[in-house]
Amino acid sequence: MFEFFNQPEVIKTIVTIGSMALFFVGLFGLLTQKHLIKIFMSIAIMETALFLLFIGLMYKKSFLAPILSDGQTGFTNMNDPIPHAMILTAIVIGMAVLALGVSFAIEYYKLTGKTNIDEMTSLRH
Amino acid sequence: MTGILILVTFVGLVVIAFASIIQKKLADSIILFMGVGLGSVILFFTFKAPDVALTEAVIGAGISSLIFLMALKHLGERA
Amino acid sequence: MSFKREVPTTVMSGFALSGVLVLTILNILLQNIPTKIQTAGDELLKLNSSEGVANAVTSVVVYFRGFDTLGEIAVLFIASLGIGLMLESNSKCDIKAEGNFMLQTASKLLFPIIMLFGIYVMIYGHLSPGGGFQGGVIIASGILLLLISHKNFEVPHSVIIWLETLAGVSYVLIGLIGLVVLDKFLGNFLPNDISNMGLLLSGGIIPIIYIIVGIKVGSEMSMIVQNLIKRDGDV
Amino acid sequence: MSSILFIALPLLFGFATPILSKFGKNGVVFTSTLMQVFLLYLAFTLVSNPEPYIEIISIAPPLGISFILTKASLFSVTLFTFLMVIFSLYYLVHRKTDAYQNETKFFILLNMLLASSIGLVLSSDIFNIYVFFEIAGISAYILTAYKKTPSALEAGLKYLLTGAVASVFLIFAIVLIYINIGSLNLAVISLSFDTLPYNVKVLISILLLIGFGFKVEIFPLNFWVSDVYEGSSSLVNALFSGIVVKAYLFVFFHILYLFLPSGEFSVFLIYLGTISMLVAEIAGLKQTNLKRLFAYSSLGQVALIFTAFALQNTDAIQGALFIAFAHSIAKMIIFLALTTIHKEYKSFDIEILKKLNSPFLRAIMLIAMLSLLGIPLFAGFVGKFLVLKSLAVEGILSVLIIIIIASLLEAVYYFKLVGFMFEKSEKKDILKIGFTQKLVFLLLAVLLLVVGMMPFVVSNFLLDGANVLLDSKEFVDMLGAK
Repeated sequence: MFEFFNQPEVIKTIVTIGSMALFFVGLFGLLTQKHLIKIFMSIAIMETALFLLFIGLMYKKSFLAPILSDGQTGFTNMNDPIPHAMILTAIVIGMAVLALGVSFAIEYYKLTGKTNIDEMTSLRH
Repeated sequence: MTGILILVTFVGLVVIAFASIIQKKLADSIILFMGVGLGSVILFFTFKAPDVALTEAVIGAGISSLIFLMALKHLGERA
Repeated sequence: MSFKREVPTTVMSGFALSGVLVLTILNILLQNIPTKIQTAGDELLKLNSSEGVANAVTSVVVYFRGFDTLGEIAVLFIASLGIGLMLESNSKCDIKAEGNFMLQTASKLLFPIIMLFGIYVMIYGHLSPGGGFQGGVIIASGILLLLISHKNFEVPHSVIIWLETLAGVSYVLIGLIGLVVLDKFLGNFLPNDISNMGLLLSGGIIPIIYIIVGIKVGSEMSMIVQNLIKRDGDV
Repeated sequence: MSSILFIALPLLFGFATPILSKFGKNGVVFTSTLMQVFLLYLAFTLVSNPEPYIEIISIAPPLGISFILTKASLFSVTLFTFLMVIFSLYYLVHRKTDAYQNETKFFILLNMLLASSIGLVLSSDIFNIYVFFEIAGISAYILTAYKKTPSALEAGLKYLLTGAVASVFLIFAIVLIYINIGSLNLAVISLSFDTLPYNVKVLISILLLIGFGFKVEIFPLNFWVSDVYEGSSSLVNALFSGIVVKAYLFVFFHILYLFLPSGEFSVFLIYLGTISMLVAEIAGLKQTNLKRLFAYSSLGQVALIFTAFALQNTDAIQGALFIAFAHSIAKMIIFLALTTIHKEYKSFDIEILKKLNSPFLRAIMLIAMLSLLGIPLFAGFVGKFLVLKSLAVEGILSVLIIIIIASLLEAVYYFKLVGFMFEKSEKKDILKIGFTQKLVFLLLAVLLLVVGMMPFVVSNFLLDGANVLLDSKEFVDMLGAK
């Protein structure tokens, strides 16, 4: 019974549906939440979903991690390293933007006492 | 086993993420968000991406949660 | 969490809207699950044997796609600059609570181990999972431990500035040396023999750059962490 | 000669600044300006002898990252460097009386903005473009919130949130591209993009449009723009509408021409741009804040450039490059002039122009506004004329009419401003402007006039640029993709 879930197509389907469900959760949060921190959290969840989609769809079950370890002679039968490198970069960039946004939010709260985006209206005329 | 593990982790991940978004208390929400990071670490490891898993563990689950906790400390509990 | 809450219409419409959007995307993705294709990564794997680096992800991050990493360092650099700009408080009132005895003792015990682990992850980045980013952040988490346990501890600001400046400048300079020597920015101009694969001294400039990245990330993350924590008290 | 220097030198300078600042603030400011002048000199030497040039990073093109210098990207690089030099020269005088806090950080951000804008234009790798997209974005967010007033922070937060959402969609598009094509190189993607299933192609295009749409300020994704312009200082606005938007516009259409050379969605994009222009000009009519008013005017002009690029033929693209050039310079004049005015009168209200007592500044602003309107003899006219001509040739009359109506609406509020400026009412003391600043304004205004009266000075170069931009085959050959 477990064998059914190990087929590559089934794994890819699971990954697609699962990460899109996670993306949905993030998008839902982005559209409905009003607290600044919740919005940053939603964006982080959306990004995580995309990273999972990418790594999951490029994943080949019979292949190894792209690191040469004892007993291997060449870089064959390994998973594609480019998605790993890209996601590495994207995770760090996402974190940097998040930290910057939170610091903006902290300073904004300190000056005005607001954390809700619906209250950010001083620039509307 | 791999397929089942991926399936179960994804289901858990989506449930935790949804709970984290709709939670009224910000503190609960942040703790659940850490769970999202942790779940994705498991998945990255299953997908044979140890580098990404390590990065997600220290940054996605570690530093991001710290940033949110600090925000909670400064911004207060009103969600 | 009570389930009997009134659900506002905005939430309902947001749910419906994002649901429709994601279902559309999901439908397209499921219809076109990619079959096996020849990717650029597979060719890089073949090329990778000539660089003498055991961890293919490291050689992609630092060498083949090295400019992304330079950009990423720049992103962290300006983000840390921006956070410092936002959160620097004019009034220094650090009435932080002192960590209790347990925390202080444990932090003394753990700090060297965390540092050692961070440096290990950083230096062995071209041989095993890990590298500059992860090692740098681990070191920053060690600093975080000291910050929460010791009231008077502060990251030595001038040392951090020197470290991050030297690291950033030498990264670009290594790239420019590659441009002069090999006519390729970030070219690998140091000996990178395949026979040394798996040794600590292998891979030419790759481990050097990853250590530079680690120093830069470590110092910037430490500053970010300190800036976020030090604003305690003045609430 | 190497195009990488345009990115490496500002980055190097940015990284080194924390130590340089130990030797004094003036040192940082002057070194930065000198470096930018050197880059401008480099750009001019390249312009005098333009040859397509490919710069390899680490590894040869189809696999690695590379930078491509064609006439089109050289135009953008020169324009950005020139505007940044002008900005620095203006700031050199401005800082004597009204310096920014933490000036060294300000200069780091400026140089990062320059490096990333140039990187966006030159890069030939879509993930590298994403990285530069983020660097430019983050520098812009911090510059917006720099003054740390409530309104600046509010604008910064809005900018950051929209930017973060935009980058999520951009990552999504890149992920789908790599999953389906297996490469990040623009040339390889360009070759196999057409073979993708139709659904996937449309999905990727829409995701790219959303991701870049936030940044190229296209309706309905431009709700944040006027707030950001109002919240940030007018000095920084000059950079936003002069450099940042232009870089995003250039790279968006560069990618579009490569991915969809046959122009499948161009009709949709043309109407999108036209509607954006109309909406922006209508909204601009009732503004009473000068920064906000010029933000809407920027939106309108950018939408016009968007429409012209979307037409996807040589004449229109040449026109678009012309408008981009004229608009950047004119907006630089306007926002720098607003900064000078604000320093004296401490207000951005539209009524303040009545009190403005400086014949020089009034004349300069008049020239800039006339150029923005596209009056003959000014640089803006040539571009608008080319765009309208190619619209007429293509026979899309509805768009032509809407653009003319929008231009008339723009004229209404510009002439209101001109009327305010020359109205006879009690004027304040004459406004003193420093010699260097006067020189800067004069240089920009003369440039507008010279290009307007003798468009042949640059038109051939821009025509070649438009041809290169449109010719995806040549680009693919240069990158050596199979």
